[in-house]
Amino acid sequence: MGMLSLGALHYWLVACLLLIGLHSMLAQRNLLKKLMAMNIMQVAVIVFFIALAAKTGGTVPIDTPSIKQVDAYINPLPHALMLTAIVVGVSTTGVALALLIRLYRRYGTLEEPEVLAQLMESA
Amino acid sequence: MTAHVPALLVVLPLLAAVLVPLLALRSVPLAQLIAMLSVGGVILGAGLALRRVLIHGTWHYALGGWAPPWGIEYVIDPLAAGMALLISSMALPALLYAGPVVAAWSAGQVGAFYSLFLLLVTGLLGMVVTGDVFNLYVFLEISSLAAYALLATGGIRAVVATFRYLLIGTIAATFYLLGVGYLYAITGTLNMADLTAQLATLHTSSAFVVAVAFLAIGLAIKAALFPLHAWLPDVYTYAPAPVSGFIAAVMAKVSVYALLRLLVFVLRAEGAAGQALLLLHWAAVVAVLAGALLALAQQDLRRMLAYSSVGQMATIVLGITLGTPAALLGALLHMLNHAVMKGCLFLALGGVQWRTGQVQLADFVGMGQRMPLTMAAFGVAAASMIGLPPTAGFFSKWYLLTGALEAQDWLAVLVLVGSSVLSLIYFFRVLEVAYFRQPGVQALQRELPWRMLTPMVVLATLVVLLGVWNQVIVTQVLQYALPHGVAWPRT
Amino acid sequence: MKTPFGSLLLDAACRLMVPFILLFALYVVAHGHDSPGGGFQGGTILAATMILMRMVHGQEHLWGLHRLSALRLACAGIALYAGIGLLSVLWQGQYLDYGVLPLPVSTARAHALGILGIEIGVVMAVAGVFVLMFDALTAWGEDD
Amino acid sequence: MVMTHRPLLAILLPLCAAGLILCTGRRPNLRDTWTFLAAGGQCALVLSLVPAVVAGQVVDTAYVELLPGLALQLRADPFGLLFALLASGLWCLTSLYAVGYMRAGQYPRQTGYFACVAVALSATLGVAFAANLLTFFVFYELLTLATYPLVVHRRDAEALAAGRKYLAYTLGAGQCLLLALVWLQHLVPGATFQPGGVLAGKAAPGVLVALCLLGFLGVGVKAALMPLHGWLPAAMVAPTPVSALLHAVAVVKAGTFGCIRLLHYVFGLDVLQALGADMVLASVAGATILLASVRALGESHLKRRLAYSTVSHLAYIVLGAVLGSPAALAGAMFHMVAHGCMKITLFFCAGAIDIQIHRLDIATFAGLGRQMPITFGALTLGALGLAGTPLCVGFISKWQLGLGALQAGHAVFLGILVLSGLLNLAYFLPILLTAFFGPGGSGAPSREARALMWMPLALTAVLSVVLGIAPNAGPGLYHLAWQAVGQIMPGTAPMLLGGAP
Repeated sequence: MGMLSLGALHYWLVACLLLIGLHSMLAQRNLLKKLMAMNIMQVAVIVFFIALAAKTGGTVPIDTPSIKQVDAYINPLPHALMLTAIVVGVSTTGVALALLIRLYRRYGTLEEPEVLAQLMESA
Repeated sequence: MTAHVPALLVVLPLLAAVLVPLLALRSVPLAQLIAMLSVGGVILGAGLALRRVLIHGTWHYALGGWAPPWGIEYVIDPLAAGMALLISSMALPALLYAGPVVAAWSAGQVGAFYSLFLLLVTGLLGMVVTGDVFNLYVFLEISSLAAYALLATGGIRAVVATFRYLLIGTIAATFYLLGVGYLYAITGTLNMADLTAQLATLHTSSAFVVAVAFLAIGLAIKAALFPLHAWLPDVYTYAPAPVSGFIAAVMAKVSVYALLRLLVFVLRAEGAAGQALLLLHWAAVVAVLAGALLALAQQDLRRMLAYSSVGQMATIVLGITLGTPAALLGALLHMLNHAVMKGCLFLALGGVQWRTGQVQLADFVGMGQRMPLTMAAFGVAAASMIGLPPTAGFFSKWYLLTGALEAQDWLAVLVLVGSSVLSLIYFFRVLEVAYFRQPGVQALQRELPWRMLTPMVVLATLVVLLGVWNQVIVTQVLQYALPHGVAWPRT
Repeated sequence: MKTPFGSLLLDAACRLMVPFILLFALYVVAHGHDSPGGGFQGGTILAATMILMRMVHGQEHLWGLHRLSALRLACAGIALYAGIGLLSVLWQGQYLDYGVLPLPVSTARAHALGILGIEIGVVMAVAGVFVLMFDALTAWGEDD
Repeated sequence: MVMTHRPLLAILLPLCAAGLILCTGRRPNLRDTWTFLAAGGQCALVLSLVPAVVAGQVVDTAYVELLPGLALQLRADPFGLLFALLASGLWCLTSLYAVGYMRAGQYPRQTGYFACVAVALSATLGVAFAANLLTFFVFYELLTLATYPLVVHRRDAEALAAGRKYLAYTLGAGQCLLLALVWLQHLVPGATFQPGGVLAGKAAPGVLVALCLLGFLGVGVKAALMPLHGWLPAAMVAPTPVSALLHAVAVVKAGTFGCIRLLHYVFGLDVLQALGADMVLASVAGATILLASVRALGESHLKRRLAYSTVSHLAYIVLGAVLGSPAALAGAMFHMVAHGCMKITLFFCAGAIDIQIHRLDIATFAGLGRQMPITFGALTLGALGLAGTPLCVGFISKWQLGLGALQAGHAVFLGILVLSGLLNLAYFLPILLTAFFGPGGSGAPSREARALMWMPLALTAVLSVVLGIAPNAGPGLYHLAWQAVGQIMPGTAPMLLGGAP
């Protein structure tokens, strides 16, 4: 039962982060907080991939001449993938912030109920 | 030059997307021309790829010279080439259509609009062409981001809808990424062909179920399958006309293509993938009826079309999950037909809203006289959605029904017929109001500019041509796009 | 930024730190091949310095990187990235296989130089995009 | 095997005419000549096919292959030709009548009207000459779409409501027929209409029952069988020439034609008898005959009464087809022609009356008979013919139907036929009595309809009498009916009525 033992702590961390992100994205009323929750969810995935790459006793995958054998380094591929995921996260947050600023400038608030109320009035 | 078509399919629109904003500052028509030329080039490339693939079989193109499973590999088979052709040929009319709509904008905004549009096309083409599961995620995000930005150009209500779509879309992408992560954890590879080879190891591990679950849910959200479709109606309703015309026609279909590619072509519908298909089957059965019923209840025509899209997406998924060859043929043919039909409908409706600002059913009185050509295109596309014989919709419904009968799935048969009867009602409502109800004042004719009319008319005639020549399409192309040696559903 | 945070202390600190940050950004890009670094990180640091200058000195101190040239920078970066890829196609390599480029060095070195060219493209793109994003988000009241 | 494209020409001619009509909207005289030319041309083309078909040659040509193994295929077999002759012949007369009616009534949008009628007739010919269920379905749907604008011609709320009801019934049934069609193609790939049916032993009884239900639901709506007849009385809101041609000849006859096609050319009677479905259908038809006649009694509006009379007479045809004896089948086929001629006369008279006194309530016809002798004379001939009095064409078909009922051993249906004959008289005689012997209007000048209107109705009245005396007059429709029956039930000598020529 690897999952329950403390050794799989990081998988628990991923699950918690994911759930926190999902829950508060749905439960929060402020749009900006929803956005932050989205970022938490993205971080959860990044931690998941990095946890995959870990090897016990592996060192940072930087080419040091003294270490020759491969399994001394941890698996660099997930790290590269997560670089892209971080960039994607940043650009999504960028677009979302641009949307929120237009909303804020138009409605003066970021609370979803108020925004929707003003929306219904103008409809 | 033609040896590098797979890569060029993606790079050409990318380069155009980079060039267009700079050109637009200098002269907008030139920028529009470049955009259309690049999409035209992609159509040519996709056509060449399709022809070559039909003759020589699947085309593997290792990017950067790195052989798989290390490097990213572009794999083009008849299905991928057909989808690429569909995406690019639906982008051209939308681009032409966008001309007058963006005429009032500043040069910077026009440049941004066309650049985002081309990025969207790049993302979708990339998703269709790639043979690497993570690369599919990257292109999924590129297309989604471009779509978010494009949809937000539609006014303040569009911004609210787009923000909600952004959140839900990111959830979907994150789920997909988690699925990819689990697959990578089990097999250690991201290449699709390699994944298929290591199917045996996949079965043994329990993580495979979680991986398939995440993949399926993520892509189902993007494909707006019924319980997960909440983002779609607002987004399609408030999007500007050319954007909704293109996105409604193609974007959700690429996610359905990804579902088909992953669950059937890559995971051979074995083990958890087979059960996922079964669950999708029941979701699709419910979704087909739900989409049609919800569409019936709408007064705003764009929202009606949006819910009708949810129903039609579910019909395609139903066709896929039925599993019999005829149903699959029907699903692929319906992907093609629905893209053309729905694109024409949204362009026509967008045109009416652009010209008269009204899209409520009640405002359509006498629209047949006011905008004859637009309503004629709308009428032909509606006839095809209903499934009247000479049009394309009839034949894809025919194959779907045959497939359902072959699978002895009476519920699917009932649902298919029920949804076409419902679509008959909610489409005919519009035609009756537009053509047969006498307008009070004699409506003067205010037709759309030619740049908006030609795409609509071309799509409308294409709907009829696709219907009459569907036999050629099915026997020459779609037949080879089917997955070989995979049988499901495993009840 | 409409209302810069500039005060005497910040100006002095800024004048001291910015050159070193820029140098470090270039170091990160150059050594991206065999040490942590590369296009994204370098571009981010570069953009950070520009945003720092904008925040401290406000709009008039743009280092010549106002919105239009930021757009040009970003587009040029992506064009460079794609261009190097296409170049390798001219010499019968697969797209982005810059090993085949006819450089007077061994293919391994050619690979390193090719990836460096790509990294520079990425730096330009990332820096341009970040500055664009910062300007767009802080452009109060201008057309978006 | 005669390779001829005349069936296709006969279908395409009205389509071209419709195009020309739409183009020459502004010059009514030129526009109407297109209608006459198309009607005449179509009739000539169909007549030219008669010798080949009578000689037993099969005229069969497949065109565009729409689906694997299924193509748009046209075939002129005796039964199809019979229906085609009926439709194109009566279109010639109706186009004459329609021009007079439309101009007398100053109806708006006449161009749209004539174009839709032309398209409807081309669809009707398509239904007649269809060789497989797919072609039949394509033209069947086209017929619905072409007749919808005619039903809502007045564009007012009532017409739109009737149109909505019409489409709901017909297109809904179309979906059922489509499902049956797909299922048939799934069971018997590439099946065309074969006399005697193609489904013998091809599927489990359960599937056959479902297929039967779907198929007859699909065609039953247009054949106005009782539970599905709701749209017909409502469609009477259309101008009278529409009611005359479409709701007495083209649309409803396409329904009954479809019933017989399904019954004898797809399922095959023995399959239905094995399922016991034939008795169900026969009882539905019988019930429709009686109930519709009773409903007709209660209608005060002439056109609605004629509508219910049509519903009951269509059930004659379905009953005859399902009884299964050769005489009943021949009677059913010939009754299509008989009912067509007589009912169109009655509708023409209704139109003439409507133009003259702008009201169609039977109570207001007091003394009108003396002022409109020709119209009411033709009305009398038509009414008596429908009731089945000798020397009218109605008698021959009712005689064969009665004979067939006895041959099939179900005397109860003979009783139903006689009872419905009485009911026919019950709802037609009051009209004639009030018209001829009612008070008032004796001294008033004759208000006969215009020449263009009373001439066609007189012609159809005379035609129904001539056919009554010599059923084989002209293209020999009676002989065609028996030839078709001969194909379905081999070995039955044509039972001529006492050797009449």
